[in-house]
Amino acid sequence: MNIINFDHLSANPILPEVQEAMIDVIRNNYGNPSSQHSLGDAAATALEAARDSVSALINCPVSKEIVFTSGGTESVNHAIKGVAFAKADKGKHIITSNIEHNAVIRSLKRLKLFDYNVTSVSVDKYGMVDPAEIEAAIKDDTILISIMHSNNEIGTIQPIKEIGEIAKARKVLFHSDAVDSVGVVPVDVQELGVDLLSFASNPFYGPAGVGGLYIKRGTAIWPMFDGGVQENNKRAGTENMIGIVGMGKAAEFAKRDMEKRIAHSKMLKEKFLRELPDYLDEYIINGHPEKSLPNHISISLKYIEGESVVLMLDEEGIAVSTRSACAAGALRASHVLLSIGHEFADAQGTMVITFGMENTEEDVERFLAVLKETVVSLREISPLYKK
Amino acid sequence: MNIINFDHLSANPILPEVQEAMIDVIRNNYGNPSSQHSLGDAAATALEAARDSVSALINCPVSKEIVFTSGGTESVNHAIKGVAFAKADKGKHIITSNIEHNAVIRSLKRLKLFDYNVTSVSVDKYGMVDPAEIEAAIKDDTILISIMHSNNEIGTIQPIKEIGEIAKARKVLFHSDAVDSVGVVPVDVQELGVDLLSFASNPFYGPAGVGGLYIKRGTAIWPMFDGGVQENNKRAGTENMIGIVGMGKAAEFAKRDMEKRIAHSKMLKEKFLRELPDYLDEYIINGHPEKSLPNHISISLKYIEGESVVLMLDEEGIAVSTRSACAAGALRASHVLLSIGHEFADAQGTMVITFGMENTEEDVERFLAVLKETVVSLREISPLYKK
Amino acid sequence: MYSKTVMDHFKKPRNVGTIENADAIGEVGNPLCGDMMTIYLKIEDERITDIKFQTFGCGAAIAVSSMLTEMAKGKTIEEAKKITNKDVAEALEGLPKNKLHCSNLGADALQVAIKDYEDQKAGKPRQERQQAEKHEHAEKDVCYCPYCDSEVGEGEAFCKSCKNALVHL
Amino acid sequence: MYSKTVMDHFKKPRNVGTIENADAIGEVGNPLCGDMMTIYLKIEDERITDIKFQTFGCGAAIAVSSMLTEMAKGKTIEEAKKITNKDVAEALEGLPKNKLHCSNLGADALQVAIKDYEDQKAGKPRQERQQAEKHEHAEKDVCYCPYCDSEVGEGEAFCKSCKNALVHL
Ligand SMILES: Cc1ncc(COP(=O)(O)O)c(C=O)c1O
Ligand SMILES: Cc1ncc(COP(=O)(O)O)c(C=O)c1O
Ligand code: FES
Ligand code: FES
Repeated sequence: MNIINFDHLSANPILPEVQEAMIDVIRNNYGNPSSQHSLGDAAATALEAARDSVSALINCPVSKEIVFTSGGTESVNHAIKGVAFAKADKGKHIITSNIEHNAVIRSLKRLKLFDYNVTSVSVDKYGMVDPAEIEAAIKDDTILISIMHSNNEIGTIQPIKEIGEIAKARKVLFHSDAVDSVGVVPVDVQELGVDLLSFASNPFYGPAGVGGLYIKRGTAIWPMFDGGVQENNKRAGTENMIGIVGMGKAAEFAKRDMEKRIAHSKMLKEKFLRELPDYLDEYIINGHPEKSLPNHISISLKYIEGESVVLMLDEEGIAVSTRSACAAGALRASHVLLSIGHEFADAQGTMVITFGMENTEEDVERFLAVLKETVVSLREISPLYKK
Repeated sequence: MNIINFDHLSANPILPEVQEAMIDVIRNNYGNPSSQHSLGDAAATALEAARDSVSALINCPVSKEIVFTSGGTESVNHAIKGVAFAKADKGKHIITSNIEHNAVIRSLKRLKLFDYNVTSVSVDKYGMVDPAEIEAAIKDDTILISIMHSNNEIGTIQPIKEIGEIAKARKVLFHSDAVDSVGVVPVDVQELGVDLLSFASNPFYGPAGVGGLYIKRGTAIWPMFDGGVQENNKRAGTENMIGIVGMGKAAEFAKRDMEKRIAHSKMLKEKFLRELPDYLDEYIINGHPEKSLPNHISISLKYIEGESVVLMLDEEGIAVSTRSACAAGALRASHVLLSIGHEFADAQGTMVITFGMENTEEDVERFLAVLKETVVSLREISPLYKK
Repeated sequence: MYSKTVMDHFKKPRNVGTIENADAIGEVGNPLCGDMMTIYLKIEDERITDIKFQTFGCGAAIAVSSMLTEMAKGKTIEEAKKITNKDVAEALEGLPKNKLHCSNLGADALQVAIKDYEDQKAGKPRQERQQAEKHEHAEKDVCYCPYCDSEVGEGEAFCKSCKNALVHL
Repeated sequence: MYSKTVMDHFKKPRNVGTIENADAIGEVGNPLCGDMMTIYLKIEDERITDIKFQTFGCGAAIAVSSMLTEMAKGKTIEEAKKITNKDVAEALEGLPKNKLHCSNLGADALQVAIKDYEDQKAGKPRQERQQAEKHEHAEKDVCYCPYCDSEVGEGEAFCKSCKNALVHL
């Protein structure tokens, strides 16, 4: 079936040029970058070229500061647990927000078993963290602040630079989970003042299951995997060269085409939001009206439940997400939506739309029409909906 | 340059059929298995099919017992640290051997920081562990035994089944690092009696940077990554579908062709060892003469150093390894070779040859001739060699 | 993810709606758990002559409701009482493990409706319809068994479904 | 991994061998560290007229030895004394960071040989040639700085090369 994909957050096609680069590795370059012979040399060269491209994307001063990982989750776990264990003698207090991704939340929960304590700051109705609240939460034994760059469920972009300044002034390490931002909007690690930044390749049309962690030179951190001396001794294990080369290539294009991509997404997003009232009533648009990902819309559709919306749209050949794909299969109301003040029922009926380069204005029109039908028929079934 | 590859341990070409399966995912199937729409369904189906194929390869009773990882190192770290933390209340003593891979050694070293204590049993001159020594090392607070299936440097295959029986009788969990065995020689988790088994895809002509961990149903273990609910809640993070599909396909062929592959490697290995005395003197063949990987030869060349051998052979278009590729860049004499009783100097001059399906008898002949020249010219330079 | 039968009932749910002057009503769940269901019965001669439902919930919950109403329709009260969650799940050709609780919802609503009918017959006061209110469990963290994906309570040492030992975070 | 110049000197090492009745001999390293090097000098009128080497070591060590002998040949003793490890590494167009210690080996061997020559001139007893014996460091675990790959001692709090703070295992 020909599917119109409005779920680029979780299922991004790989750019054709990136595909070709990956296929070349599959077919011709099976070398191991650690080997001392020429097969290895070629791989080592490709590995460092990919590192340079990814570095350039986030304006990393030295490319060695990038560690390749198996995705956003590994990066986040590595950053948080790695710093926590390395700095344990300095303190065991960590600051985060109420709307982080489960990779952050559950890593911190894990650390509680090792007697770490966590302060989680609240957000306003747009899902925005207040830097002053973070500053107020800093204690003598605070070793790490972890605040996401943009939220995967509601798209809100946080004041990372302001928090970075506070972290620097108060000499606390600062990690940002930028999985949904890197390659999508400009992210500059130097400007933001982060010590650690997690990201993944699929949000910018690279392969899934590949990511990176920026670790500022000099940051005390333990590796996640112990073993060989790969990745400058920061991540043991034979490299996923196919994925890494793909990520490097995707990073080049993301840097080159970012403005164009943002303009295209914005145009579709604005069209959708402008025309939506003609099709639907009783919905809430989530997230900050301006400080938000340009390719991202989150809508809570009152009286109906999200998974059933996704399934019904899918029957019509349209792919959207309930919230984050990573949480599908977990049956709770979203902690993010509850944090911005939603009722339990509204938090269940949320749909996340993420636009991509191949989406057209016609796609959006078809989507609006189908969405209307879907919502009407599901509301008909719903005991909560009173006409 | 057309390279004759005798370093299949670290640089295995990907099987053509596996390449095609991976390329199909790259081009056509960018779905995320967690998504609720059809793009996701297709991915979820492919994911479970790969799990079934890998399950079949190691005779896993339930395919859900396989967790996909980013390679051997992650599997080993997950198994060892995951069990250690989950069983901490039962005890903090772990038993291993002196010749494990760095992924095991360093994971255990890391655990020492959390007050775990480790007993490391010695090996005989063939690198063989004595199960009785393991049994003797078991204490009341022993929670885990970790012994590799085959050794990456000398090829020796350990008496895993005997150790498995001891572990079972004494109610201690048993992990085996089978990275160099799975897909190369028959490995049957039920017959071996292991609770956990680590493996990777590249040793059997699958992609590098993809692996698996067998976790017997009911084994207490923490996940390595906290976050989403992927992999039956045992490993969070968006999946590397390209790699996993490749691993699944490679597993099918490994199962089907295993006998043929073993016969081919054995033939080349025997030819090499039979003819070697006509070309060289003053060398030691390492590892057990029978209980050893069929595709693996380790030779210590007296008076010369390993890296220079690798580089010189490379100039002649032949790829071999010094010891394990993972240890290249680490400048120590091999702990494995020292453990089997080698002098420091001999431990430096070791070359590992690993055969693959595309190697021919002519390749072996050319190799022997080039090796002779190489050794002669390096010995000429060496201050240790006295004619 | 879902069987063909589940998708069929989800896409074309049978017996959607309400019954005016229903002889009995059963309502279970609440939006806090992610699902809520109301069953309306028309009963003649101890036989269910008409049945309707309304459901707020996932695809599985909607399919379960639809299948349940099909199964109950035309049955006597005594027969209907015997419909179990397992029967519904089986009729749907299985549900994913993490959706099994949705099938509980279905049979439960029917039993609540039947109880409502019997209470009325016995002249007992009708139970108040359950209100959608905050309830403890949904706010606390729910754990999932790492072996079988069933939900498990915060402090439980073993998973009730698969009997595996659990390590809680 | 290696520059063209390194590979050239590795593949075709200059001045390999020994000198019978050498005027001076310098030997450093031992196989425990992974490398060992001997330099032989023929000296006339305070000038190095011939130089030969033997090396047990990696590609870098062999290239360093070869380059060093080329650089020293024909120089006066005073000029040769000024050859540093850095000079050799630069002449080789750089060495990978984790191989920098191999270049120490080269210049060190030359300086030991020159000292041998001067000791003889001064009538001092010749120093015994270093023996290849077990030495502490190689048996203990060596750590590598995670930031710059230099070797660092077991207890050091900062890497000497890049000044980064270290967390030891
Ligand atoms: C904000 C955020 N952080 C972390 C992750 C986890 O990344 P991955 O799925 O690549 O492991 C995601 C996944 O979508 C995310 O959206
Ligand atoms: C025995 C053994 N264990 C573990 C590993 C680590 O596996 P990977 O490099 O796939 O991370 C290797 C790597 O070669 C190995 O040979
Ligand atoms: S209604 Fe609960 S997940 Fe189905
Ligand atoms: S001789 Fe030491 S690694 Fe070069």
